[in-house]
Amino acid sequence: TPSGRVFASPSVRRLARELGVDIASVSGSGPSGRVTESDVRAADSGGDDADADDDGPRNVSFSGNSAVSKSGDAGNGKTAGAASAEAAGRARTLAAPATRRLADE
Amino acid sequence: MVVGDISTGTEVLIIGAGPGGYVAAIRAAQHGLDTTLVEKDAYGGTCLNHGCIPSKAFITASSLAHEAGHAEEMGIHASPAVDMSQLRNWKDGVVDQLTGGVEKLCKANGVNLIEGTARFKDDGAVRIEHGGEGQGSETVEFEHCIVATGSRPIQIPGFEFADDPVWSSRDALATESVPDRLVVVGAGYIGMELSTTFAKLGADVTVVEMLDDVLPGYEDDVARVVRKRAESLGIDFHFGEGASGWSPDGDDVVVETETEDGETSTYRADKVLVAVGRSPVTDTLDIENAGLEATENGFLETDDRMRTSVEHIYAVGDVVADSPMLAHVGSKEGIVAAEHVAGEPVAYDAQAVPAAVFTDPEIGTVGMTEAEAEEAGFTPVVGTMPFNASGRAMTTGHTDGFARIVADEESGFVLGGQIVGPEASELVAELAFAVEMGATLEDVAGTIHTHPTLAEAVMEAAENAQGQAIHTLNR
Amino acid sequence: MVVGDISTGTEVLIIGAGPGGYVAAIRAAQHGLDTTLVEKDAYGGTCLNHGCIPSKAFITASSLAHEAGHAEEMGIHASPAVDMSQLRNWKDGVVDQLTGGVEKLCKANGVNLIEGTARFKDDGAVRIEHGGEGQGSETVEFEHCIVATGSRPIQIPGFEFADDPVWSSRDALATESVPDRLVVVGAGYIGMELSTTFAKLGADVTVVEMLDDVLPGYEDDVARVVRKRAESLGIDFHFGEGASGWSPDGDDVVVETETEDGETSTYRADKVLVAVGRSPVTDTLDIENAGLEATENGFLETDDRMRTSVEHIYAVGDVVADSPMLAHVGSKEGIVAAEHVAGEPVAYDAQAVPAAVFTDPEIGTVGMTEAEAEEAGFTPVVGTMPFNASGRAMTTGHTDGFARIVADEESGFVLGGQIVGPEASELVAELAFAVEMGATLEDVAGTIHTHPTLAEAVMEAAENAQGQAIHTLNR
Ligand SMILES: Cc1cc2nc3c(=O)[nH]c(=O)nc-3n(C[C@H](O)[C@H](O)[C@H](O)COP(=O)(O)OP(=O)(O)OC[C@H]3O[C@@H](n4cnc5c(N)ncnc54)[C@H](O)[C@@H]3O)c2cc1C
Ligand SMILES: Cc1cc2nc3c(=O)[nH]c(=O)nc-3n(C[C@H](O)[C@H](O)[C@H](O)COP(=O)(O)OP(=O)(O)OC[C@H]3O[C@@H](n4cnc5c(N)ncnc54)[C@H](O)[C@@H]3O)c2cc1C
Repeated sequence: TPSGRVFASPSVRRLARELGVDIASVSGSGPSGRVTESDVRAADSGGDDADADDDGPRNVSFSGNSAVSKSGDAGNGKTAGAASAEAAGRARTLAAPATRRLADE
Repeated sequence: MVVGDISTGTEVLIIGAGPGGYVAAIRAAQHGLDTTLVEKDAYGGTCLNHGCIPSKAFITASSLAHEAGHAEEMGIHASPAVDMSQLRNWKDGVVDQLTGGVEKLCKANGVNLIEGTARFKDDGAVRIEHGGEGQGSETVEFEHCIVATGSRPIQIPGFEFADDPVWSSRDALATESVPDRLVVVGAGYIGMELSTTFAKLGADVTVVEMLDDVLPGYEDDVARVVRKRAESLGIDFHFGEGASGWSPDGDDVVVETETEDGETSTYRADKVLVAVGRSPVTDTLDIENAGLEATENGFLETDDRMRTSVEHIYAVGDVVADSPMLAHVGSKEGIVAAEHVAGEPVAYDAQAVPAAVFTDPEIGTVGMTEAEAEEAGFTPVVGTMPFNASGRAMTTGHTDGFARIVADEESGFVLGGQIVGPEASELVAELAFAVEMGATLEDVAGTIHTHPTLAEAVMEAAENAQGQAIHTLNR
Repeated sequence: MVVGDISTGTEVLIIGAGPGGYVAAIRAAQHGLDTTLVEKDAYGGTCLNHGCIPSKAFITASSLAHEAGHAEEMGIHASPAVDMSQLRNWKDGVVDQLTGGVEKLCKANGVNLIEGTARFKDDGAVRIEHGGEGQGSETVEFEHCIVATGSRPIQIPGFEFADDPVWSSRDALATESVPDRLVVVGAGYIGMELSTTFAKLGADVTVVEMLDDVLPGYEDDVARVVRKRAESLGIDFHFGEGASGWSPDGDDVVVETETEDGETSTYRADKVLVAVGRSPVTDTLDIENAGLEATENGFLETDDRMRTSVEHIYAVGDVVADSPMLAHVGSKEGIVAAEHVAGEPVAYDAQAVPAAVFTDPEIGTVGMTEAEAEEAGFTPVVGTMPFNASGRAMTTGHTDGFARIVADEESGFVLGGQIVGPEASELVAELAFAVEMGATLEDVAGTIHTHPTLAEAVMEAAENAQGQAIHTLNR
């Protein structure tokens, strides 16, 4: 997308950092290419780890184009409680309206 | 060595207990870090003591009184009188309760609190002077430090806040009486919130602004709604004029202004409020001792983990360069800094930074405007729902303004939104969540919204962008 | 054949122009379908004419007057008087503007409008009798039909709405004067909204309810907040009593009630409002001519495309079985029906059906409660933020209530939420969107929320569920 913007939810972006996946290089399977949790997990097991916490400072701009994603790197990782993929398969459709419509089509 | 100087150590030292600092402290302690928070003045910082909270308390009361006095159309007849000193007491009570709460929450989470003014000794220690003479000082060594010293109002030449008739926003929020005539210098969000409040409380308000409209930085059609309403409240605007000085005349203040062409005007008032912006507090910290350097304007630059150029020293809140000076941004930055110290995989990667202006009506914005989306390389599609087509807005008697959503045409991704109208500060929450989630127009339009609510306007705006709004004509 | 009976055809015929029917009609026309909408009474149905809209207009005005009269703590001194006939005029003006708008929007989208009462001739045609004597009738043949005939208030034995002192909600919303004493039968949401309104307008209100608390169907702790506040407004509750009859005594109404054990009580009043529920309007349509059959209670069963047992006949809104009788649900069902006729890949698959009660304070709920989540096989985790810890709530003077979020512990998926407090009807929008998006606690907690807003309480509730709230103690 323009400006290299990644469309993914906060939890998916955090998961990517946790797993050391460069989310900008993940191709999303959600509506219009939204990156989902399973996309990130697939990218992780696919081994294309972009373990890239260059520990040096980096200047980022928060203004104007604040909506532009800053490159997602890995942080000095520690496991956080991550959303489980299995739970998505429960009786409820835990998928967004656009996702479900896509499925119906 | 000064008497009483003792030296202690802490894993994380946080300087300043505003919404950046106290949130960082609580979160750091929640992650089990040995955390020390030093504050020289009052818990809660500018926000709780002299900013967000007292201003919103004044706004609530002045709006309630004004509304009740102007509701003949609804059959309500009232002539409310406002006892300003009681209003101030109430406001002070709210502030005290909140600042007391912050202190309690810090303690309950295990944060060590120190009262005093911190200055860097080097990049591993600060010297803290306790308030008041002879209270002594102490040295605290830290492994990580988070600078959260906030900001102060900018003074302009010729206007000293020390002079009695010259008000900073802080003075305005501490007043016990409503001036008959008030000149406000600056039509930014603080100037506009306070102008509206004092106009509703009965003051004759004149606003002087160098630029050519209210709320610079907001789109014309958004600003216009607020300006029109302010004008109907009797506020007198003078654009293209800068305040150059003031002189006393008996009990009056005579404020002089100048246009770019050198034309001067004078305005007579009882008080003059200067609200032209805020500057970061980094000049009283001896930052150079820690190897830090501020930008020309005094800000600290950080990376997306809120680290300064000295890796183990972080900065959050109003002191951070290129970051909006807003309480909730400071709190988020505080959380990022604290969790990064704790080793969590965090980054300040917010896609959506909502902002509100508590004027009449309110403004709530998030993400990109149409122009910004275009500039960023998207092909924006825009949908709008005017509040005069909203059933809920009509039943509240407040129908000025609109909700607008900005999306990428091809993908449908929601990029931002601008709401000006009743409860805009609350309504923007859903849009912010949509932007942050990477949601599409269809996600917003396809979600059931309660009837009758103002929030339906957000859904309708999304439907309008898709060319299928129900309650407005699609273009 | 009656004079003036002509026969025409249409692709989609919609019966009833409430929020189910008119939305279906507009959306069908937007998809290029030849659409006809027949309404016997007034555009906008119950919702715009006798329900959501007029009730909210009354609520706004009565709350404003009441609040302004009880704000001494904020320094506001006022003794508002309400001119009920002017309030009614204002409310009627709002209703007229909205219903006029619906008519215009239908026309602008190309919907054919017919005024009259429709009855099925068979499964392909209706006979429409035009209002009033000698206005004639016509037959309209359809390819698809959408039944959106809504509901009417339930009468209980002994209470005839035709009798002057016996009010339905519709009568209450048409009154030109506030009764000194009002007995309300039924403490459901309509009964509670109207009790609160009339109490604020100065009536002595007594509520009689068969069950043992207000707002049956809502969780105890949610209902309690509303009941407590209603009690502090002077409303007198009698639970466990059913209204068995009334008798006139001079100008007074004497309402008799009975407990399960047969104990009786009487309450003296000027009017008695019966608000015990609503029943679907399917008994005046000759549905059997179309091969349709209603449930025992008069509802029509549908599939998730809103199709009845007769495939090309749809039902939407209050007539639909097992679907909440709410305007926004009707509108969503109308959209699904219309788009399905147009061949779109739609279904009524809403995960999140928000609902609001406009009491003082408001209630906004969506999705599952903790108990429902457990029942559905999740291990729920719950987070709460009380409004008395919210800075914004404190600055508005309204701190009763809380925001609660319910999620699945393992996955973090947001399953629902319950908000009782200021602006709860608006705040629930973000939670509804979260449920609908399949968002997690972390998504909600990780999204920046504007300070100071009530919406921050939603974020704090999510943080609380994660065990890391900033402004409340985590359990
Ligand atoms: C009138 C007004 C209205 C506002 N309204 C809003 C609003 O509605 N929404 C919003 O988001 N923002 C609003 N703001 C802005 C908001 O107040 C700031 O963005 C916010 O307070 C910044 O938080 P902070 O933690 O960075 O700094 P501050 O809140 O400024 O706190 C910094 C703290 O550090 C302490 N300190 C400084 N130096 C030292 C030292 N050397 N040693 C120890 N302690 C020190 C100070 O005493 C202070 O308590 C408003 C501001 C004003 C003035
Ligand atoms: C006091 C009150 C307050 C309420 N507040 C709310 C609220 O805040 N939020 C909410 O969501 N809901 C609220 N409701 C419920 C809401 O009004 C209904 O859920 C909604 O109106 C149902 O919409 P509908 O289109 O199914 O039917 P209706 O709105 O009832 O419309 C049906 C229409 O069909 C017409 N009609 C019937 N039979 C025929 C026929 N044979 N031929 C032609 N026309 C016919 C009727 O005249 C009517 O106009 C409230 C209801 C009441 C009474």
